[in-house]
Amino acid sequence: MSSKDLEKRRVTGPDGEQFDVDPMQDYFCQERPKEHEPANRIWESFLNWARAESLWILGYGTGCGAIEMRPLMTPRFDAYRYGIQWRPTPRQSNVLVIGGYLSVKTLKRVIRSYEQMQGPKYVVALGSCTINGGMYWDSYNTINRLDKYLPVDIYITGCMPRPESLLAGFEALKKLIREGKGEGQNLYARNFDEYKANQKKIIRDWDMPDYNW
Amino acid sequence: MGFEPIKILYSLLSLFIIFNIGMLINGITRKIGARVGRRHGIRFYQPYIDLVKNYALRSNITHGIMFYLGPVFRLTGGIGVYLFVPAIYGSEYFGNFSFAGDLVLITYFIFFGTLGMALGAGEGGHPYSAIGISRGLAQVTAAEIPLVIAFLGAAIQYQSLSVTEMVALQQGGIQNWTMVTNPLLTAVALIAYLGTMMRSPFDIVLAPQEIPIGPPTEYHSTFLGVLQTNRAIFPMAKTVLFMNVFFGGATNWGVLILKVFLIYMWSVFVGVVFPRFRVDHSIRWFYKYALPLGLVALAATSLLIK
Amino acid sequence: MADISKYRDFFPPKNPDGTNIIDLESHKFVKIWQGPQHPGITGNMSLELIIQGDEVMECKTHVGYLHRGFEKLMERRKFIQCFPLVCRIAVPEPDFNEYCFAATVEELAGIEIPEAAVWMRTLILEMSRLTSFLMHLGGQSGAFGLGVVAQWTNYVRDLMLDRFEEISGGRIYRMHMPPGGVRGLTPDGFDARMEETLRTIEDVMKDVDTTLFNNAVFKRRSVGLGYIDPAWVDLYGITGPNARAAGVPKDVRKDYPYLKYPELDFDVITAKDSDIYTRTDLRRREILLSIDLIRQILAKMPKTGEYMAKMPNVLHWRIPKGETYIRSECTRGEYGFYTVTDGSGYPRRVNVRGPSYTHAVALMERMAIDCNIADTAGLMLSLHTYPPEIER
Amino acid sequence: MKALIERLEKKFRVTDPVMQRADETFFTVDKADAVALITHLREREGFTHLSFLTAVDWLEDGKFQLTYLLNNNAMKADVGVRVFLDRERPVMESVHHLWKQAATYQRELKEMFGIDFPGSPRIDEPFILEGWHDIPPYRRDFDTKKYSEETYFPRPGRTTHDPADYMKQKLYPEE
Repeated sequence: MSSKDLEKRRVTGPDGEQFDVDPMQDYFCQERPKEHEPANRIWESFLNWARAESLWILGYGTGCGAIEMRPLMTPRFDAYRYGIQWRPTPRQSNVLVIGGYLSVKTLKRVIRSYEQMQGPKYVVALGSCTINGGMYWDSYNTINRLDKYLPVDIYITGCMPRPESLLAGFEALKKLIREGKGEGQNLYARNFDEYKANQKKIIRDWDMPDYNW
Repeated sequence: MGFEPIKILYSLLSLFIIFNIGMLINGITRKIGARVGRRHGIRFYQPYIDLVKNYALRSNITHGIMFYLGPVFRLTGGIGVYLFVPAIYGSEYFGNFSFAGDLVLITYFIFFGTLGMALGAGEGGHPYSAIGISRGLAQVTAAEIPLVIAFLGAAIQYQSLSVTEMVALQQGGIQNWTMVTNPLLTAVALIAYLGTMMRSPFDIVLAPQEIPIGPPTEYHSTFLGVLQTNRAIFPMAKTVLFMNVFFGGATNWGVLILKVFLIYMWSVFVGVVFPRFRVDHSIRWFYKYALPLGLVALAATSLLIK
Repeated sequence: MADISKYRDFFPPKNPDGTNIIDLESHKFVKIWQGPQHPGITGNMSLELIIQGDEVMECKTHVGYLHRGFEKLMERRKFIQCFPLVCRIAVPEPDFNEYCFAATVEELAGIEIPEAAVWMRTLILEMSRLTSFLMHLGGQSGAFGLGVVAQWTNYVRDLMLDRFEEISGGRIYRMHMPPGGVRGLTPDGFDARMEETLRTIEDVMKDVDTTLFNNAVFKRRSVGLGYIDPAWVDLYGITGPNARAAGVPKDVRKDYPYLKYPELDFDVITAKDSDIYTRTDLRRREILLSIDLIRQILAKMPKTGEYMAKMPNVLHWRIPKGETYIRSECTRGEYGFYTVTDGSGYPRRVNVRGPSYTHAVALMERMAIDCNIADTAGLMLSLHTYPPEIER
Repeated sequence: MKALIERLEKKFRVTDPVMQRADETFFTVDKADAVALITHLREREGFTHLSFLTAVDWLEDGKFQLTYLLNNNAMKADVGVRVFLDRERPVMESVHHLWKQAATYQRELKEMFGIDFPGSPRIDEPFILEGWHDIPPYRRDFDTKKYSEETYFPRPGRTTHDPADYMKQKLYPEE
């Protein structure tokens, strides 16, 4: 989508009638994210158990790390055993796996995907490039620190991390969720302005609403 | 036709039992699929966790009234089919609301959910949903014709529109089952069964690669939970119906589970080794093979009863 | 392929050059984006499709989601420091990058690498090709909904990755071919384990043959779809299996023999009527050829010996001014590095010629037109493109 | 190969040919003759395959070098055609009518080097970058390290070194 598509325009309908279209108002909702309070303790810990045991990963291979996601899901490592499954649409997934370096162009899509996911949602960042830029620390097109733009729950180091370490990383994520510490979504809502400012600093052609769920 | 109010409670109990059977069979099915691919696969109780997880999500967004009602319609279709099929033949308690003309009502309910989903997915506003649901309607319609032909044939054979009566006429051993007395009709029914089960090769509606992932693209959290509940009930209800009409019904829960499992496996085993048809392919396939075969079976049935 | 446009009425109207005239405001078309977050796309790229009904009227490829600026980064790294960087250009088969980079640098610097290293490089390249094809075959069948083949081929691919790990210690990025030679030869008992792996792959390929290539549904979907005209081969810069399936025998291994390929016994695999089925089948034959080549290499290669040439101090290593282009046959076609040096310790410019560049952009934009939207994923995969090498 | 160069030299302003390998020759041609020469190579000499088209920035000389690598599959030979452009006003004739994929290469060059190819399809659309506002990044005077440090947040605690200096310190401290 280019920014041209989002400008206000006058359209002639099939029946010849003319009407105005403002895509920013019609197609998107411009509300800020809300913080969601956890339910009472015992009930919440049961729900957290269910959330931990059923991690639905968004099938978005953002970088090199995506290459190890296939062995992870196939016979040798088979993450399905641990309740880790794969969903094709952001609406239905809870875990966003960032597979390594993010170019600015991808970061924009990643933010949109992340905001469309329904909470509680978690971000798992693979590889050194998400931590400090890794191999591409001096590249003009890849970000250096993911946690400036999105709330990261777990980092998995390596270039690239092996499927074994991915499994270990997911186990660590499960532990966090069971302890009720997987509150990245609330963190995002709380520090929304700061995250947005960072995102807008590097995404120059910002042609979407601030929060597009 | 006598009716006891206590039957309502028993029907709900029976619905609960079939829901659990459906959940477990879903889990086991995916495990079988994984084993064909040499994996361990999910835990067999994983569908339950997924269901709890989906109901436990904290935020959900809506795109309007019909978006809410889509999954509800879908679930109504599933429950509707089940409630009017006699689950256990001869059981005072688990005969559900089977009545004299129930086959007609059930045929309507099978299609009902898809139509409801069309409204909901359309309201979702995602182009993928719209594309998916138009494919879904086209394909279900194509599969519906042999399905109805198969039911019509059974109705002609048993001179009845009541599923309970059909089961009654099939009692007394395997030689009385429609499967044996009218194999051609059963073949048509099984082909149509494949078409309505949303499994390969007829699963393009929900295909993740071709279009992710069809009608439920925008559905999440509670909405998805309702759809998942329906995914457990609806196929089971259909399978129970097929079991009653073509495979002699069941007189207790054990037999029911066994028969349902075996009939269900037919679609599973076809599913794991076939790629999926494009929707125009599958419609052609149904019209080219299933429909003529259905007409032949219908003619054979009418000769049979003379 | 049947010409669909014959049977359709004359909507949308066409420009004189045959392209469709599309007016989005007329409400007769839908514009959808397939990707970057889409399971039917190879990696991280996107197709902007304008569809009418179920047919694609216009397709634009969007790349750049994986751009890291390698060619810029290499300009500020010394030659030896570029070596760990280059393998990351194309993730599923990093070794072709390493080979091409090392070969250009060695040619410009005038370094001869030892015999054993040449054999070792041939072995690694061939193993890499096999690994990549296995993954591709799984993806291709997955795009048509047969996920089980993807499971099997990924399993044997993992076995191949184990063999890589034995050689180099690396699973995905092997980094085994620095300029000047290789980092080591095969370990003890490697041949036997490799042979066992190859046998497993052959067994799996028999299963794949039954389930995929003799499958009526797969044939129905793929035969006649995505036809490549032999006349397009030069016009669109098509190389590799895509060109060979159209009957054009282009194979760098035979045409411009490099490494030890002249000493190996093989024929260029070609086919006729390059549709998706033919291309997939050709890749199956390539897998079998690769297995055969690995056996030949293991039989002929020396197991001991010098494997690293005498190198200058890499810190002060300057390469005289010059330019060269070296190509190799990767799984997707002609893969080449064009390296320019200016006499300093850094490369002046390194340009990567990836086959996906032409296949995924110009060719895909042409082929997607009039194709059913359900087939775009299969079509995209059948061209075997890897986005990271398009944008580097 | 030699015969080919001699034939070309008669017709076009071809200078400093370099025989890199027996099957690979690079030579420079005057900018005005370039497209005519490339068309000639494609139509008459059988160099029908465009392997790639790229540019090299010679910042010191104020020049951009375009390299067209053409391949003749019957003869099994490559020629690299070098064309030098003025770095201040880099404009070149387009070859998209000869090869479909040339338009893509030219789009990339426009974006990454700022070399214009008037008439090439979709030449002004961004290809790889999105919302880029600095000078084209593949030019030599663009400092990627500086840009990265200013734009993306370097992680405190990570000391970043210039790779070359660091290697010298660690591996060859005495030199």
